[in-house]
Amino acid sequence: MLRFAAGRLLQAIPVLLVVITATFLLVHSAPGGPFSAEKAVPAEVIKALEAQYQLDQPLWKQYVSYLGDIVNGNFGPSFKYPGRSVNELIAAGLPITAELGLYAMLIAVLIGISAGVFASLRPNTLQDYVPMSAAMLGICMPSFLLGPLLVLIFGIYLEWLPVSGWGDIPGDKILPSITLGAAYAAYIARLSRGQMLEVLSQDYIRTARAKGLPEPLIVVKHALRGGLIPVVAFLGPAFAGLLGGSFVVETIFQIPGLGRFYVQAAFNRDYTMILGMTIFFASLIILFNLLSDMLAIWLNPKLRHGSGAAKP
Amino acid sequence: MALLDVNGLKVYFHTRNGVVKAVDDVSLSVDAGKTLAIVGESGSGKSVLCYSLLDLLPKPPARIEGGVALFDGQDLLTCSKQQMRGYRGNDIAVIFQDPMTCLNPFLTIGEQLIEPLIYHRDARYGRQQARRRAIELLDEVGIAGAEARFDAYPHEFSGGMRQRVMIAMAMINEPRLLICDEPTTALDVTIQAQILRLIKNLQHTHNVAVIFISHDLGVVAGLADQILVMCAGKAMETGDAEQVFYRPESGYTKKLLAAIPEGAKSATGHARPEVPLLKIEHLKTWFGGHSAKDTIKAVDGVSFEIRQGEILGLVGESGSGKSTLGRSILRLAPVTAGQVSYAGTELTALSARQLVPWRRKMQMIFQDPYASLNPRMTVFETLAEPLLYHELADRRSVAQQVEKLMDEVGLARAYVRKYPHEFSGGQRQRIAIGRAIATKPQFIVADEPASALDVTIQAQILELILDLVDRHDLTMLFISHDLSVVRHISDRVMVMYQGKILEQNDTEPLWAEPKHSYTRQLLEAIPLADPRLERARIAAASQ
Amino acid sequence: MSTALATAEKGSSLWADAWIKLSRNHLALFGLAVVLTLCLVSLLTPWIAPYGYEQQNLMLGASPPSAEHWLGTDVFGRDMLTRIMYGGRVSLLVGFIATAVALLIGVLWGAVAGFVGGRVDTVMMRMVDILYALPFMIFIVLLMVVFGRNIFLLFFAIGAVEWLTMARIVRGQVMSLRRQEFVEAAHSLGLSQWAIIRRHIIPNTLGPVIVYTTLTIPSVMLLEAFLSFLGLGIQPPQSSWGLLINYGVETMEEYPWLLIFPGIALSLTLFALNFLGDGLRDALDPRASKD
Amino acid sequence: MKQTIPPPLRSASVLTVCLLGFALGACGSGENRVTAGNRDGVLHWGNASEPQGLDPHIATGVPEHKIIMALMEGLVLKDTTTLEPIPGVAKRWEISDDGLVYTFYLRENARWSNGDPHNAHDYVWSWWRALQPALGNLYAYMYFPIKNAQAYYEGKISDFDQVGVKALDDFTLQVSLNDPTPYFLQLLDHYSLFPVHRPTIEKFGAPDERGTRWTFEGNLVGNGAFQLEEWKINRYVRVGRNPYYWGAGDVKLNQIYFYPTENITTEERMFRAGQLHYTYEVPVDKVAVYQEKGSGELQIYPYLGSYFYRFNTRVEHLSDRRVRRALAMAVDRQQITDQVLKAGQVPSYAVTPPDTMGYFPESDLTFDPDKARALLTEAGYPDGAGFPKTEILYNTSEEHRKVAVAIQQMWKQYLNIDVTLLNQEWKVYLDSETNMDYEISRASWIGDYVDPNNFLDMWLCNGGNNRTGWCNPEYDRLVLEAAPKASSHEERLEIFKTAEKMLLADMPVLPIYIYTSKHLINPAIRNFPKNILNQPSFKDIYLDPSAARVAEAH
Repeated sequence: MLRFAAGRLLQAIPVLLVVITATFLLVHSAPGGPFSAEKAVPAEVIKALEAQYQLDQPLWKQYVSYLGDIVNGNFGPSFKYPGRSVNELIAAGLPITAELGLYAMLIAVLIGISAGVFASLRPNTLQDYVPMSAAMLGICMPSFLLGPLLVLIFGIYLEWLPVSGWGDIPGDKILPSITLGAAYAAYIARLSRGQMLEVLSQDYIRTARAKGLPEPLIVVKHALRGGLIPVVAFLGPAFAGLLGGSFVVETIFQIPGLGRFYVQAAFNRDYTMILGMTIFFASLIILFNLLSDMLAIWLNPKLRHGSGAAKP
Repeated sequence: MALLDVNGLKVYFHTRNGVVKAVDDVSLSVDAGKTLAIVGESGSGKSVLCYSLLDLLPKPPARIEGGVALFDGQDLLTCSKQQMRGYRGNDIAVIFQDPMTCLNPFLTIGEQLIEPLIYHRDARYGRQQARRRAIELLDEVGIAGAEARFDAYPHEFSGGMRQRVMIAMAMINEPRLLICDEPTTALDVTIQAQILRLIKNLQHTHNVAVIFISHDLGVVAGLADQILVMCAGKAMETGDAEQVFYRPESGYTKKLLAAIPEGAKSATGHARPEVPLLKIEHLKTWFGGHSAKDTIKAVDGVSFEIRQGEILGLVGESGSGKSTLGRSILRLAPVTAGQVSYAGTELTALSARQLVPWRRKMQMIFQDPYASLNPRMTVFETLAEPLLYHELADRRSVAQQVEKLMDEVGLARAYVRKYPHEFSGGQRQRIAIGRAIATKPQFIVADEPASALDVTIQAQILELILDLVDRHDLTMLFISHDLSVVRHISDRVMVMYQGKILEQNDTEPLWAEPKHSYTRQLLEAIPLADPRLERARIAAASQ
Repeated sequence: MSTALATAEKGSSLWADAWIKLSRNHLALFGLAVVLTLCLVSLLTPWIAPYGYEQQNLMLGASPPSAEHWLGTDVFGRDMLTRIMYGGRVSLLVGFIATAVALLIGVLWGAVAGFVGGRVDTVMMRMVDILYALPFMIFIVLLMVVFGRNIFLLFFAIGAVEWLTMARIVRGQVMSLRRQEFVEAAHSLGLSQWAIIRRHIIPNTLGPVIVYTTLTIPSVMLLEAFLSFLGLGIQPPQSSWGLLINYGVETMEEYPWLLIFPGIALSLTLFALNFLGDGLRDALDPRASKD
Repeated sequence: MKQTIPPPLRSASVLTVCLLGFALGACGSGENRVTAGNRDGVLHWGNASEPQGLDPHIATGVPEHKIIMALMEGLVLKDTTTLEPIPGVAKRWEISDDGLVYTFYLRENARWSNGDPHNAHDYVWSWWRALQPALGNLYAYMYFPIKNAQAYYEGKISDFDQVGVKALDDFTLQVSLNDPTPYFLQLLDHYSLFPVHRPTIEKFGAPDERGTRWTFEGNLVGNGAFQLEEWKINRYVRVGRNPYYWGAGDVKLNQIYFYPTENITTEERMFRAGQLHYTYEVPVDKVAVYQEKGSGELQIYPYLGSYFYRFNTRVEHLSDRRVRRALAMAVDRQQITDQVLKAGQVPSYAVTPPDTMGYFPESDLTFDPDKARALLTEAGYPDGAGFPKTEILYNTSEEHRKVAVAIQQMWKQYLNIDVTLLNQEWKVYLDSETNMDYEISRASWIGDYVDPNNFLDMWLCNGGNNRTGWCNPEYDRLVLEAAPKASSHEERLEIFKTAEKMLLADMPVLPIYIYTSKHLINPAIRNFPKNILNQPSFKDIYLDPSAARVAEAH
């Protein structure tokens, strides 16, 4: 297992390097610089600014010095927010996005698995169709629609929950978490239903029944573990999706998270910020894919203990 | 009064295509301490019958249409779910066929073992007590180091050991009725003998009634007091063991008995020159592993010859490397070292592209006719593919050739547009054989081609293979774990164990005078389809 | 195939079979009918639309459904029914073509990676990782500038994003398929790798691929809205369902019909596709019982 | 692994229950932010976006402007209604008769927010800093009326003593100008001319170093009515009373929260849910709703900003002024403002908004489709025939899209020409416009100070903001030379009128409408100024809880 993790982390290095290089080239070739503005900027000001951020150097020199900085864990200064370093901005947004992502993931996992399991117990009945149709809608309901809908219902009309913010007003974390988690809950529901159907038809479930175990115990103890494996494997990519999707939710709910920084940076051509965030997100995605793979392995005793050498 | 008395049981499956009468008016009874064997081929309804007693069938589509099943005076078919749960794993326990799939791979065997105790005896057993009891029982079914292995997962056990765990699990609540659903079918012959012995012993010590389901008359010969023969949901014959074996009344029973492969290969008549077609030298196929520890030496330095026109039998138990050897010869498995020469050509030295013309000459028949056919290709597509690919036929003549192939393997031409799943196992194996001979090969590796089939079908397939070998002058490596089958079909036999060949000889001499003790052991473990002989054999073996 | 085959009894192909099975599945038929109707309406829109899609009536402004405008009008007084009909043309076109692109790349990529395995697999999947990690927005902006804007670029951009997940799914399937005996049998027949992938591997991944495809089409339609919003893609006064929904969300309290009707159109398509997809999956799987 | 429930499941569920419990637990406390704020004198202000920085010599955006106005103060303030100069740090001032020398007398009781004394030398140093090229001050041109300031900034002279600013003593500052500049006093209320606290700046870096940490939470020292208390990135900036402020006794608010409300739809919902006192913007489609409601929350008033389209006069068919004028005449502005924008915007037929320091532009431009068609025919496109492919470029925004869609349709209807629309992301759009890579482009100009000069000097031949390719030396002469030398205000305005007429005759720009500022304002806010610069005076604002209650009852 350790070797597996180490190997994957080693593979991550070239991946990250390509990501850095590609992003570097992308942002520098994107039209519009970080300092362009509606009111014409005098040439001397542009020159002064470019000198300050070393943008007047040849591209390869910038690239090399940037790589050097990254190795030292320094993502450089933000162009858009003078005086703030990219590290500082990431540090400001990360806890919030992480918390949002965590809640969303928990909601997705809890609701998704319960709905999926529930539906799988009586396939092709109402108990199956209702949650699965809801899941279909959930998958395709864009958060830019779901978010405002929830806000209008629970925030404006019922006045149960705040319409925006994060940690400012009690209860303001609920709607964003649901909005972000909904699509994943739906996906997980479909996934776990399918897998549960498969697992419930396995011989060992019949064995459990033949032992006279109560049905709920069979579902929870015997079936769920196997049913969870694809869900766990999905969590890694889902997390990547969550990070990508968090920006919409953060914008709707006025949440000071990383997603908003990222999009602002892209719009502002804040080169260092874009690069820093990309590297950071890419590392996170790689890490979470690894974690979810390791979790899937750990859940499967065969892979956990086994030498791994399968029968030919 | 019998412990279990089933009368006029009818179980139908209601599908949209109509009603399938899986069990149609079957009656039986078992007494405490006695064994009832239910024998029948796949689809005969023998498993459905037993599952219906414990309400283990999926409903729908299954429905019980009639009959009573009195267990200790209580009708199992009409009792409440709660009552049924009380019987399951408590008064009535089941041992299933495949220990690989019937144990939950995600839970330790200990956890699975103690479940019946904890969830039945109304918490009379605490976890610790249950654990002690389970370890005791593991000991009893012959698992060494039971204490330590309690916390192991199923995959850490071999097939035979898992089946022992299953047995322990079934016995843990001291049931009064034990249903064994083909408990040894998935096991090697030597292990099968041990498991059968174990069940018999347990039955005696605990005075349990046993229903033993099997497709193999040989297996039940030494075990059964009573035998029920089933076919297509109906009871064909019921009686005590000796009567069924020695004085069968039903024609079906007679057919079953006749289909048991026995005796040596009938002489084909023409003598053959001993020309080697294939020469295998120091062949090694090792798998996996960055370190020596992880390496599996599936085939470990094997040398032999296959002579033109012969059927060379290769026997061995699961994991002996016999399948890998077959695949290595065809270069379907990566060869680590050694040479395979085919009619003087060094196959191991050829590139994949260079190999293509040789592929045509060497084909393979696989064990599992369900997995070896592409489910999305019709019979026609499956058979036409090799013909077209090797340009043995063009688009115009291919249909004709496919039909010829179908004639040859005994399939009705009308089936040409059907998909594999629409066929029975035997028919599928015919398709697979048809595909193998489509390229007009000289050499075929047949990897357990008949093992997954019912005994009567098996006989037909073996007949077909012998016929084709004869007709097309084929050379064949015939791999099987079943010694009777190998004896029935092979000219020469090799015995393989742990990647090495222990012994090779012409068939009859090997049977008569096995040189290696392992070979002897194998031969002795073969169950005989004769109650008296079998009982005597078991008695001898247990001493 | 050949005429000789026709003589063989019960001459039916996978597709003919599938059609027979599909025609017995009422939900799938319903889905098919809806999809076909939508396609037909889209084709005929220029002739049957009640108004011109750019025809404004600023004095009327946004008005709820009425006898003249069955689905109401938007803030420019443009007929919503017409706009939805025209929007459907764009959305369906984008949905189908972009999904087809994603399908083609994703299935091939995943199949090759999963089948060949080893180092090739590692490299190919790491490339997928890289694409996953690249900043999509910047990528889009750059595309927009480098290539100018046209609808085919839109297909490309969407396809370029959506194929990644498809590739992963297919790879997973293929990894388990390639150990199956029928693949080994194909090897032993001497078939080339490519022939095995094409004939034996890909057809057997159809099930999950079809299901994922039916989920991809609607999400592609929404992605199109996002891209059009950023300026890559279609430009006003043209519209698409995604864009209509996007605008509808902004005014969902004031003019709910601007959200509801495009929403219904999209959901209807989504469910129809889903039913059709499930039906197709079953129909194309000979193993699924013929009941 | 002997447990009944697999451990990952169990720990996950325990965690979930805890977390959800925590998140849900404190839900539904009765009082909202605005009600609490009304009681405690805390103002919640929608401020559009996260401030890039609060250095007055670097900042450029309106959101930064608002916060800086609370934290700092110039020599002169503006009356919030009339925009007339009123005393700020300077308690009074004298202007020489030729209008070239200003002498400011500073308050002796002015203090920095850390208690340091605040005097005339601070101005000299601050202005010196603001003119350092390395600092990258985009508003350096605001100093150019001052004698030699431009020369110093452009490096033509290196001795700052030659620049026209002198501290005669601690509390007297003298400023000399190049030309009489009637709007000079106004400039002093612009944050680019605000003083900064030298010790703080030097503590965190060189005076001309960009992006030091001197403006951050805990560091910033200002001279305004409020001081910086907290700055949570992308969440809020909080300011509180500055006890050292010279007028501290008159400041009524205790605290102000500035929220970066990027999404105006969200902002409106926040307002409705009682989370904001004031919104930076109002979504177009909400205007009618609030107007109908008649609660007085919606406030619309004119804004010193002009919305127009640029023509790229280097594109062949647009180089013909007849074509440009035909296009301009075929735009029904009234319909755009009444039916599309609906928020009191004023149709405009000239670039400069009317009543800019008493200036009313004269324009012969009208909505006249017949004449437009005639002009187009004259230019060689009868009934739009053969009119080349033309595209309107706009940056991605709902409002711009709406206007473009309406104009596209008008040109189709009145001139029978097809134009296409193209929206681009902001920076791409800027790039296209600056590089003249467009045909017709959406644009706007918001006045920095109230004077026609601010709207007219952008069309100079080499003006950085021209971007149309239009050039008229006579126009340059009028704006650059004639106007500053004008002997009276009236004469100056006449010169501007002549210049603007020249501009409109050639029509390199297509005026569309004059902006309004629209906000949702909680009824509790008192002393809220309505001026064309949309400039609040935070020290005068106060909150009246009773007014909010009345409104609620209403």
